[in-house]
Amino acid sequence: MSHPAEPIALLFGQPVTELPSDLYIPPDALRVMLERFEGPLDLLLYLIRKQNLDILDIPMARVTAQYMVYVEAMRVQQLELAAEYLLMAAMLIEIKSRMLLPRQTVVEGDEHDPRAELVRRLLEYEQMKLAAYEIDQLPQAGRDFRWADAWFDREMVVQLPEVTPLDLKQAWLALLARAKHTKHHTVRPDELSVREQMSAILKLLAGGEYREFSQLFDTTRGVPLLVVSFIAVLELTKEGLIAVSQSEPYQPIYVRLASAEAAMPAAEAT
Amino acid sequence: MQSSLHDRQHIQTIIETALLVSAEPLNLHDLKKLFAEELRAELLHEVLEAIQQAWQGKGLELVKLASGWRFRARLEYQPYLERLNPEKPPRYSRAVMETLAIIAYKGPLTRGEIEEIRGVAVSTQIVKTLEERNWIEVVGHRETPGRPGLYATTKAFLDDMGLKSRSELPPLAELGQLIVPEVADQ
Amino acid sequence: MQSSLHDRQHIQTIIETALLVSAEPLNLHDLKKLFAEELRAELLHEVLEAIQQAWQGKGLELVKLASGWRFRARLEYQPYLERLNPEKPPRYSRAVMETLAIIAYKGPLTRGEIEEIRGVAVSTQIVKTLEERNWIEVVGHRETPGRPGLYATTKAFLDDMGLKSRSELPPLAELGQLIVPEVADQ
Repeated sequence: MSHPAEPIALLFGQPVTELPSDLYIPPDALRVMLERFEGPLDLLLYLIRKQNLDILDIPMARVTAQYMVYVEAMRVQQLELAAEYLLMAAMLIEIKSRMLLPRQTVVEGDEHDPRAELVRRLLEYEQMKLAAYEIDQLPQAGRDFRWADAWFDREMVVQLPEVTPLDLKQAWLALLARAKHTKHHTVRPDELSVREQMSAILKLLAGGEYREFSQLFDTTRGVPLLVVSFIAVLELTKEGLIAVSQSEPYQPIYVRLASAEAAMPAAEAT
Repeated sequence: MQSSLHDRQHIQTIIETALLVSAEPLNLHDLKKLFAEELRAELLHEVLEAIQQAWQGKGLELVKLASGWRFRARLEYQPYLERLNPEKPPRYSRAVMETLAIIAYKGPLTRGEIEEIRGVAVSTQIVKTLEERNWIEVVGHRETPGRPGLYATTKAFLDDMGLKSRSELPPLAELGQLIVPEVADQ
Repeated sequence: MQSSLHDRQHIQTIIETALLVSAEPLNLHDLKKLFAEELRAELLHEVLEAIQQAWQGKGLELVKLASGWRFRARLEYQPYLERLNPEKPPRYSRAVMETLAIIAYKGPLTRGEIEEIRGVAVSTQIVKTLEERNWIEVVGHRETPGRPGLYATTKAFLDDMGLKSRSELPPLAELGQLIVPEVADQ
């Protein structure tokens, strides 16, 4: 622990500076340290780096020896995690023992070099470790910036049901089907305009005052409408909705709501 | 002077940004928290007013609600925004549709007459729904006991249907040839 | 000409408003839905560019992401905005970030394959954390015993990182020159 603070490991913004420098380390420090590693590859990478070793020429003996010390500490503390480290240790020992044996047959083609495999894995892991660091450096939504989030008040607009003329027809058909009053309610198209005109005339007379008969007719919109309006007046009279009066022949004809007859005297009384 | 104007602009941008990214309305207390230095409430009010001015004629407006200030889409842009995630348009009940159809084809007529055709009572709610939509109105009264109102469809109804007159409603003349199903479908 | 310019301004305001209120990035298809009439993609691009221009020097910027366009607060305003909500989202552990990186660069791949690269088990908690953030998802299954799920990163992950596609991820260090940085820079 003699070195001044100098980060040795990538721990995302938290440089690790207090790592043991050699094998002679109290087990407690080991435990703390091992928690910082993400597994055997990570630890192995650290050891290789720490000893300034050529990653492509790992001296298995030294690394394995050190490694076993760590593994022993792990085994005492956390058995489950130790399994992965033990596996790695076994692999390192296998590599070491192979290298101790004299090489008899030179390269039997496909016999793979366990060292090469380990190096490949270490390199791949290191690559991903660096990539994870790089990704963590990217500006991240929520952490480093906020999305726009203005308000759109849906409730401000009450959505009204949409109705088409066809819906009306459907409703009418359903009605008829249910009531089986087909004949009674058959309506001819021309009758429609009469009833529309009846509504218009009733509205015109809504004030209760007398209107001159001629005022009920819009002469600018053609003969058919005049005829329809006239039929509407007759229909309204028949239904007792309007009162038509004429004091003398050839005098103006006056029309008003039938209800106004009842209402007028009362209105005048007040 | 120069620097104070610059500061003012900076404060305004910070407040505008906070209001645009905040999911909740922000009150003066919240807005003050944005700055390390203490800001006068007066200055905040001026800045908020300046932001409101700056957003004149844009799609959002800065509104003051009970719980604070917040940007929201102006009413006139809602129809466009609705299209992004259209909610299923609500539908009128069969009772409402039948009542409307009866008034459209047979009006003016009284509620009692509508009930006669439908064979069931017409609730006040149904009439109110259609009146509030401004699709039906009372155009007179029948001179019978109680002087019931005579309902007819309005001009607004025709406009909403895209019709020039009631005579453009789908003709029912061919009804005679239709095979009317025993049961009202669905 | 006059009226077409006016229309253009109107289109721009509508799109800007939609982008400011949308909780998700909007792509061209979404933006087209805002309008009853058919808009040319070319016009939309011009308008989006005009909006970007208009927000120069303001607190928000319009960015193009994997799943579309979205307004975000410029990074330099984060210190102010953080004062409003001091609870920072947690920084993910190295285990989470390494798993994420492996899925981002090597995905789709199974949990077993991730563990092989990391040399250590990938806990369910790690996978759950990333799934809940909606950064990774199962996109298929490897046809091996147990049919393990194949994980890949989502568009939302790229969006949250401000990226348009996976090809914009930081380039991987080249294996040959893999020299561990002396100092974790920053």
